[in-house]
Amino acid sequence: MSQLIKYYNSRLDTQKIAPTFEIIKNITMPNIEALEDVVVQTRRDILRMVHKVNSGHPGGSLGCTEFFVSLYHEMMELKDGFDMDGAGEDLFFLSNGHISPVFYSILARKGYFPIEELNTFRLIDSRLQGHPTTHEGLPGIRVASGSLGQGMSVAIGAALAKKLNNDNHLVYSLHGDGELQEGQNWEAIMYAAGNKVDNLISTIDRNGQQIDGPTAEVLPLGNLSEKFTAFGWDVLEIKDGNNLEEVIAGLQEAKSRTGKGKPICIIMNTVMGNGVDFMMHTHAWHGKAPNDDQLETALAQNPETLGDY
Amino acid sequence: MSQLIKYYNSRLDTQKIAPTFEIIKNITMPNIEALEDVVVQTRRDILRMVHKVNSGHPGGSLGCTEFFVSLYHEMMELKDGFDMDGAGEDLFFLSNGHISPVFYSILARKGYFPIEELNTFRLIDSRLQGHPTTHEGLPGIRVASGSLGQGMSVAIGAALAKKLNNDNHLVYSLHGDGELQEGQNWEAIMYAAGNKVDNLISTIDRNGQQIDGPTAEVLPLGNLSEKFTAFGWDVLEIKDGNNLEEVIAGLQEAKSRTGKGKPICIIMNTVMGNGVDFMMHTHAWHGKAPNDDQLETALAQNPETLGDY
Amino acid sequence: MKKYIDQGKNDTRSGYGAGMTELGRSNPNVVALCADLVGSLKIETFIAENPERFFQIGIAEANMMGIAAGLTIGGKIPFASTFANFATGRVYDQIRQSIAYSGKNVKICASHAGITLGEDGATHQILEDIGLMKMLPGMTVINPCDYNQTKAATLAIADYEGPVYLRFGRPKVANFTPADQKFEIGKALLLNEGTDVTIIATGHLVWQALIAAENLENKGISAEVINIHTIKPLDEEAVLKSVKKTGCVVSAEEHNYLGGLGESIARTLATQHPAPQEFVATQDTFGESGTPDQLMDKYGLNNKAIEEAVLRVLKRK
Amino acid sequence: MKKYIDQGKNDTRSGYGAGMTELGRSNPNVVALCADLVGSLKIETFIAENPERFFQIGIAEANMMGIAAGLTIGGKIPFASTFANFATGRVYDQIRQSIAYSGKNVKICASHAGITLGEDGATHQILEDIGLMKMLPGMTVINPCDYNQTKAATLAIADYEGPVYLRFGRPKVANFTPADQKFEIGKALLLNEGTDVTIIATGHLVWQALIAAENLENKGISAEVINIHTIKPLDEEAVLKSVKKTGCVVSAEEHNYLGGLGESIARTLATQHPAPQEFVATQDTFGESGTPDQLMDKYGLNNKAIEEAVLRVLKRK
Ligand SMILES: Cc1ncc(C[n+]2csc(CCOP(=O)(O)OP(=O)(O)O)c2C)c(N)n1
Ligand SMILES: Cc1ncc(C[n+]2csc(CCOP(=O)(O)OP(=O)(O)O)c2C)c(N)n1
Ligand SMILES: [Mg+2]
Ligand SMILES: [Mg+2]
Repeated sequence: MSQLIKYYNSRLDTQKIAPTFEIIKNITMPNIEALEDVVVQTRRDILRMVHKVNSGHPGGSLGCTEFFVSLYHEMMELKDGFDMDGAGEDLFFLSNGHISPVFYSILARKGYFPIEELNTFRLIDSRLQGHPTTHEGLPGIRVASGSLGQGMSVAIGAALAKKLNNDNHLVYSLHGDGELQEGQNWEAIMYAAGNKVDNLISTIDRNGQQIDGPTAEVLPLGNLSEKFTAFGWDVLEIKDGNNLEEVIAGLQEAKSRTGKGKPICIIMNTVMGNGVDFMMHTHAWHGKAPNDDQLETALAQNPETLGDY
Repeated sequence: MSQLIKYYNSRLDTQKIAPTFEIIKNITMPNIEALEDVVVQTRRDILRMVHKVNSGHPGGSLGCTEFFVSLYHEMMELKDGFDMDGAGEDLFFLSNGHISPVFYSILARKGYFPIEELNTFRLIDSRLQGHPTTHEGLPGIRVASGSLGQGMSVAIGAALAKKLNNDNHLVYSLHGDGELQEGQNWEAIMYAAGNKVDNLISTIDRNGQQIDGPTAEVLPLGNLSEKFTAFGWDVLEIKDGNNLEEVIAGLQEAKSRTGKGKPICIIMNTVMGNGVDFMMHTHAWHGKAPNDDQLETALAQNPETLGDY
Repeated sequence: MKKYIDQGKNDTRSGYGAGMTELGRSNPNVVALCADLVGSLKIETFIAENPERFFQIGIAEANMMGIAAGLTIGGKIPFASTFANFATGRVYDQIRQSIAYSGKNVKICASHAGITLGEDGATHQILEDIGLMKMLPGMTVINPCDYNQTKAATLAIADYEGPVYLRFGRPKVANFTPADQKFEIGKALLLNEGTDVTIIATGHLVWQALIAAENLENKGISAEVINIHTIKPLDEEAVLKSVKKTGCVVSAEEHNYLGGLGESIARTLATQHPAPQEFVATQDTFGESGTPDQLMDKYGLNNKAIEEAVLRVLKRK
Repeated sequence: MKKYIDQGKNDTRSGYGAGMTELGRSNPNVVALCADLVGSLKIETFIAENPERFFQIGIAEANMMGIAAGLTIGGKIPFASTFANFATGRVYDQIRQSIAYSGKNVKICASHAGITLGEDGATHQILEDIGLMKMLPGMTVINPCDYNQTKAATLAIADYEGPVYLRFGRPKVANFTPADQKFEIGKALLLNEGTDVTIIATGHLVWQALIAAENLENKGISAEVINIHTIKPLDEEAVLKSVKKTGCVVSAEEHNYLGGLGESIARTLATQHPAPQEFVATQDTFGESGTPDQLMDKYGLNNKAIEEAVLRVLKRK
């Protein structure tokens, strides 16, 4: 027995280590221009991460960069340090775990772990696994994802715990559009409405792409807004999810609608591969890394701002 | 190896035995009064089956009796005998397998197996398992059900096979309303619309009840019609699913809408426990058998018509 | 042979319900989840006393496992309960990623395990759940033998931090373990000392093993009986110590012989102390409808089957 | 020792793709299903040549298994394919009820099995799928060792009536079995005769076992090597025959040591011929990101690990 419990405890321990950093506060990012710089730098991080190991998912990551920057730098109320419980702060869950590159870059540059650690993405013995996990004790991650369709359920659980704890903070989650083909999402969607989980804001990355092609060809999702509405959610749309101001406005609108008896869904239209011309509007870069030449071209389109890792 | 393959082949063999009976043709049931007699006799069968073994699911069975009678005696085009493929005939799949009593009674009285075999319901070594299965080779059953939420996917597969085989017959399926809380249904619902599975008629037993109480209390399903419509189905409603004429009219209307690019959903409002006054309008008899006194009262409300088994 | 007294037949799921009632009163972090099977899980009292700590999920087991994982983020100790089939096979990948790999403190509590579920038949009678759960790194797998032990286990797992699979059943069976016996996760219980053969049983088969041992004693065969309530982590020390003494072993479980307790013991022996073993388990078939007793007889899961297995294994010593 | 020549590294999933291409041309009843992973499964040619016999299900594996079951009603032979994790754990209950218990002629074809999936990490690296599928009554479980054998197995299972789990992988590995070798379900292949120890390997570890045997030969140890491509039904005769001769065995699989091939062998021995066994397998941990080679090294799944296991087991003879 001892071996197993040791194994398990060792994991728990790493999860409990509260890193001794301070979250870089929103005040350092006062305006859209400054945030744009973070966006561009995040793109560079994504590209360099996947290029280095010749694997990973740049397309969805690039499409969601503005969302992550808005969420972590403008929207979320975050405590200093990291603990698993996240009491007294907003929480975020990434359900479409394959876009870990953007998540890792944001977390690192927000202070959750050393920026240099981005160098270890997808390498053996790294905390930056191909898909995000708590298993290696990376601060900022609260549940593993990668097998699609599970994140909304987890986010609901965390939101229910907040209610039980009289913690007025919000829970955010992000989901791929193709991911919504997984039935577990609809279980969660039905549950959240039926149980008035109104401290939850779930955003759908509506890039219209998945691995085998456009969602419309693989399995049409139809009108997502109608579907969520029919399931009892309060739905709003972000027309251009790659426009920072629109994303922030959309998130703020969503936040203002919380606490009113309905979970909130944001249908966020994005362009897969956004910010790198040859990666845009196609599923081709869902899970493919650029080669050396392609990287150079891509980086040239996104000149260094905050400094590379 | 031989043991396993023998085990498996023995199952296949039983499935292939085409019983040497003729399906009792619709002509023997020309009018509603005659069908009413079948309904009442089916109720008696259900009650006597579950009473004998003090287990099984009378509530949902009674609520769906008019549906089964209409389907098998009025609607479905059936061949003589039974083979697993069901080429050249309509097919039916029961997803909410717990209402096996009504299914078994209908199949037996339609000629699929000896009526006396209803005596073996839920007994050891019986072909009439608690939930329907192909495993014991019972004619009329094409897939096991009981674990909820799987039947629509199977029905879609059978409908796709019919299209591949240029077989113009229809596939019918039945689902509990509580069952729709299972996410797999929504995967199937999305798929059937996206792929124009328009030879499928799926009926929802909208009795508003499930095991732990009314669906509205356990987990509200909201407006099912809106949900199916938002998912791209052609939806129609049967206001009183315990009125034979309405059920037949609804099924005929549904049939007339097939082949037009959309799968058809019937929301069929029923009363759980219908036909036995003390069983109606409650979830209490979802999975409970009447005792001797209760059986007597229930049977008195449904006097013998075609003759007990 | 040591005597064990049946204090009155009771179902192990009621032991779970009683444990939940107690936890509801003693541990404010404990929350309960259920997927439209409250009555079958016997948690009505917990719900009545702690309505705000109960989550009715509806018929959506995958969602239940995810919500349970999420509730741990916020310090809750979720007891997620349904029938064993829907608590394991239906949601294996959800348990794997959101609970086991994520190291979440979720208790998966599964009733109606095994063939004694009875009349509902094979679609509900999971005979693979021990194997399913034992393969997950970090998962603790517990299958108590009676009402008292199930109650004690329910209390014990609330104090243990980490994912647990707790398996129990539907039929009323002998209740013979002391009501005040503390439950030690991972510690096998030696119920009877013997010298000729070791019987290692779990769940409903522990009582059957005791009956078998008594019958064997009358035939002059001395059987050691071990109640292996925790299948993972397996108390290999206890297994090896006993088999080294007796030289052979019969494993007994209400489970397929493939992948379950029996194979865990076979592996332990093969890697450390090869010895003859016989399996009392279902023989790679699905179950069927019938009463629990009929099914235990038909599928060879009773004291007679254990006795026969002992006689077979003794010949192979 | 018998020499085996690598005809050029290739991935086993491409063997599946090639088999599907051939089946598309030769068997009009074969249909293919996939859940948004067409490229990874290498079935583009089948799809291009038989568009009406391909069903793109989207990211909905449960629905895929049900649709596959339904397609058999109507005489189709569905090959339902996705990553191994999503083809087993994600849909265990669907396979159990709609395919295995219903006796449907569905072929579950699973790529990216095991740790050699590589960089995607643990959420995708299932190390329990052999155990999951072997516990299902009526299921045949096959894990071929290279490109040629995977192609042959793909063709063979189309002719076999009944549910099959076919497991293959992502990395390019040695392709050494004869291109014209017929695949016999359930018949172990004796790759090398030996007298000191039996190595029973499956999947990617068969080639590693051959290397280990060669290294051992240089140390004067004669190892018998068995390619056990079919894990269920297990060729117990071949296992027992060999272990009776050599007196000890090493099992090698890209799988958790709990529940997989190794435990099936341990059970076979315990019930018929107890003998020392060592396991080459992952040690009840999740995997992680890394290159296939790095991971095989780190998790002890290569010829060196097999060699060491042989030396350990020989000491226990
Ligand atoms: C349960 C499950 N099935 C399949 C996969 C393989 N997979 C990874 S990403 C992906 C496509 C996801 O599409 P979408 O959610 O739209 O993300 P995007 O491609 O837009 O980033 C698939 C099928 C998976 N990770 N999990
Ligand atoms: C996957 C699964 N989860 C749970 C159950 C247990 N169960 C059997 S019937 C039932 C309620 C079904 O409700 P509904 O579909 O409305 O049927 P009704 O009670 O109206 O007959 C439940 C939860 C099951 N059989 N399968
Ligand atoms: Mg997408
Ligand atoms: Mg209902």
